[in-house]
Amino acid sequence: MTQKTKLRSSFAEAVADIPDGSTIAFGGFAMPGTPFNLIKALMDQGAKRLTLVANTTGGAQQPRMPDIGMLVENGQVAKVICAFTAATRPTDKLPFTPYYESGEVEAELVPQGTLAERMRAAGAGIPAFYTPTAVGTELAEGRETRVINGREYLLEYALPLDYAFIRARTADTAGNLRFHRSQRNFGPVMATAARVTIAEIDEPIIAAGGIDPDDVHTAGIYVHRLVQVPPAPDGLWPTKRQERKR
Amino acid sequence: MTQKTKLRSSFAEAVADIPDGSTIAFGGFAMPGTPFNLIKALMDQGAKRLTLVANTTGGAQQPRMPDIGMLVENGQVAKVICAFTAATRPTDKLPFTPYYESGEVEAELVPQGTLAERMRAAGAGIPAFYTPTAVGTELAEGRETRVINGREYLLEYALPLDYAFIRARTADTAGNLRFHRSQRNFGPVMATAARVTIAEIDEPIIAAGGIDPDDVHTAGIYVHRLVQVPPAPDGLWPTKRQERKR
Amino acid sequence: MSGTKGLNRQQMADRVAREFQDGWIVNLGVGIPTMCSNTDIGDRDITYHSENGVIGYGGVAAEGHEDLNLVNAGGQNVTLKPGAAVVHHADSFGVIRGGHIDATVMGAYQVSMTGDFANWKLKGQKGGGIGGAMDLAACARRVFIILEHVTRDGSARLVTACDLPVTARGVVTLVATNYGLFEPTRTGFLLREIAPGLTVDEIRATTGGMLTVTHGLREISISG
Amino acid sequence: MSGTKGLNRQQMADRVAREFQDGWIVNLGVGIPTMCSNTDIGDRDITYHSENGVIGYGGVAAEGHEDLNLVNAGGQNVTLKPGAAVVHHADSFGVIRGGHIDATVMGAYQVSMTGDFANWKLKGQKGGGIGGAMDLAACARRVFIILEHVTRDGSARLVTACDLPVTARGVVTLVATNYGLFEPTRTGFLLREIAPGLTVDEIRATTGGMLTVTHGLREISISG
Repeated sequence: MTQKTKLRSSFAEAVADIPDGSTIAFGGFAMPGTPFNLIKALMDQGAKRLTLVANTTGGAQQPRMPDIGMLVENGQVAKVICAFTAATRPTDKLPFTPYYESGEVEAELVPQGTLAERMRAAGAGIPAFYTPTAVGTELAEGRETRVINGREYLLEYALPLDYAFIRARTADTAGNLRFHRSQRNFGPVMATAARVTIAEIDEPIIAAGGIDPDDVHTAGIYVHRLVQVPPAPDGLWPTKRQERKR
Repeated sequence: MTQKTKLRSSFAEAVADIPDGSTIAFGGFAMPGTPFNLIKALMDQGAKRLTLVANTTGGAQQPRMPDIGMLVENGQVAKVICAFTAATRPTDKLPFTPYYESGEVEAELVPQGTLAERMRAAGAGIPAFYTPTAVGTELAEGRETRVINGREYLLEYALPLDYAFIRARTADTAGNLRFHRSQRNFGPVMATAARVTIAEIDEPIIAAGGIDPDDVHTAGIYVHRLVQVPPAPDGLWPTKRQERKR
Repeated sequence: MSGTKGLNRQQMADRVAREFQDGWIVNLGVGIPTMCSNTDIGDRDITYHSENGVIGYGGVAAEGHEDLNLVNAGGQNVTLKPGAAVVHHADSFGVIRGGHIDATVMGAYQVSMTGDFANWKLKGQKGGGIGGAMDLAACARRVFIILEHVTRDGSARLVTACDLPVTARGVVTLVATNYGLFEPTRTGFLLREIAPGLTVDEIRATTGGMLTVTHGLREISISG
Repeated sequence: MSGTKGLNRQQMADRVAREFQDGWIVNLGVGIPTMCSNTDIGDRDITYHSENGVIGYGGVAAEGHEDLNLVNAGGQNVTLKPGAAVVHHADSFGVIRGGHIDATVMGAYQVSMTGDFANWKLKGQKGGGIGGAMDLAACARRVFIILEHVTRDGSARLVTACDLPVTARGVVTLVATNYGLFEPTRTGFLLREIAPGLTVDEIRATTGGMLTVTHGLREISISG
């Protein structure tokens, strides 16, 4: 095994070479699976004109953790591709929303399942597919649809990524990953769609073969850099969700 | 939990209600994952005019196990959708081949990855997708293609199933499945595409919750009937592959 | 909130949960729909699915027993029932898009008498919050909507046609409001059950579109 | 078999395996390509993938130590290397179609000088055996073909244009035959290395299409 090690000793090192203009996806659905430490390192690293892909831009919950909104506030973001440019409750305000409304940052609003499937398609070599989702809505206006077996479907294109930032519970040195419970969410999908996948790992990284091949959630061929998350307060960890005051 | 039990006491009971004209997929790639016992029960059950979906029609190897070829010989098959209507080595003869060449049974030859993806699409609500596979070949003649980002792709449609016959190592009473090594192959994909999935299980079926939720390969919502495979000779098990004499 | 008349939030959720049939796979949206999981459904076996890939979650975790890596669609730390399974996001929406969800329960701003509904964007808003709502709306076998019968300023939420951007068209199976239980039909909203203390006239006055009333209209039972 | 001249089957496989670079993910087809896994590749770390979802398999299992539920694409009972992972068939072809395979090695009946090849169907045959060949051919980053240089009756397999139904067009990166190592180029086949005991004239006489010879042509090293 002469292949270069996938282990990185710091989050800073893991994101050091990311160029301006990259397309980067962040895993996570609420707290679980969100790569807080890599996002924080990207803020310090300072890459600009980024296109960021995630379920949401963050900031609806307290305590606030590193999120797309912070990168936007940091002036690093050109565009966001996500399922929420605004909060579900109209009374909640996402930090990102005013930047979008003012036109300072561009956004592409995508239904959550379509977002996941577009990245799955990119990873699996499917350049485009049809979906029933969003047919008849504002999101389908002016776009190509097709009737198949009597039902109307919308054409959607693959969404390839330059980088995926994800978080998992367990990793071996071959890059095989296991996620804990709903930590899994977008992680395995984004890993397949990215040229370079960087994973922050909860537990000490184990030797190749330490995960039974039947128990691997994301195959090591999709994972290029691994960083172990240090204990708090040096490392950032999910906390209990606190409702924002209304 | 009043939901009807998924346990069936025999293979005959598990396949008893399958009507003539059904579309049935068989898992398996070589021996691993092939539902020999369910295929045998289907031969005894006698349903006719079946459309069968599998990687191959079987019979290239010795000892011969229940396969599509036998159902064809049994007069039960109208059409086969598969990646091999003939063996890889032209000198090998598949039992199915003469029935196809004479026109007695219809066949649709599909590249293996396209076959898997068409079933994955059916299970995932994608009615059609584009693929680079088979572009420029005889299989693409007269069919719809589309240039996306400068490359030509072929349009492929979802392949929904009435029944999937699959084989797994472990099951719980909720229908959650785990496969052992390359036993997995088409099993999880076919399960999502079928109205009714019937699984033959190597090990005694355990109580719901006996498989950690992170370790489930196929979620129980996709599995409707479970039969435990008895020890040989009552149950059929994979054997060591023996080369056919050339 | 305007729901001072008729059912409270939990009672609306309870009424919808009573529709769930043994063996169903159900997705509960954020807000009132989540409260369906509090309803006592007796010995019916319901599998709750959430968009983030949890199939078979149970109630909210007890204080101090939360698994911080396990949340439902609303971000609450939940528990798992025996037989639960976790899948990734593309597979989770494969469950939804593939038609494997028997019923989804969602909140909404408006529902039309033809079964359209709107829940992702306010009027004049740039962007919005779609989440998984469009996938669920287009693909679940049944779409149940729970909403307050009228807006804060008293105007109808059950309307002839949505004037907000819709989430999906022609998909709503059943609507529970604090005033009653309604079904979009080809002849307008069918009032199937009425909340205690409400009259058909009050409902007619606060409902947009056509309203028909089922024969032998009954009160919604709020015992559960 | 006609391969009495030049390299034997293992030597052809060895020559192709020498192309594999550290860190590559490689898919080996049934037949001679499988023999690439016997080649000593020194300290290079190669991950072998097979269509049935095994990522990181090793050699054939020792007699009596077979796992009957673990096979490679040829149905042989193989072993797993540390760090192996198993995925299902749709995900396995996601690996292939998604461009994650650095090289695929396949057998063929014919290769054209423009990089087409044919390996799934004989002339006039109804149907054929495609397996995963079309997916691999269309999607792997490099397609390496191993075949006997001439047919049993002595006609060329390296041809101007395939007269058999093709598996994919314009995809072949490198061809190893018992006579030499060839690269399809815009000016025909480029002979890059020659097998010991063969002459350029012999190769020219048995190769269809145009043939050019690399400057400083070397013999294929058969030491490994």
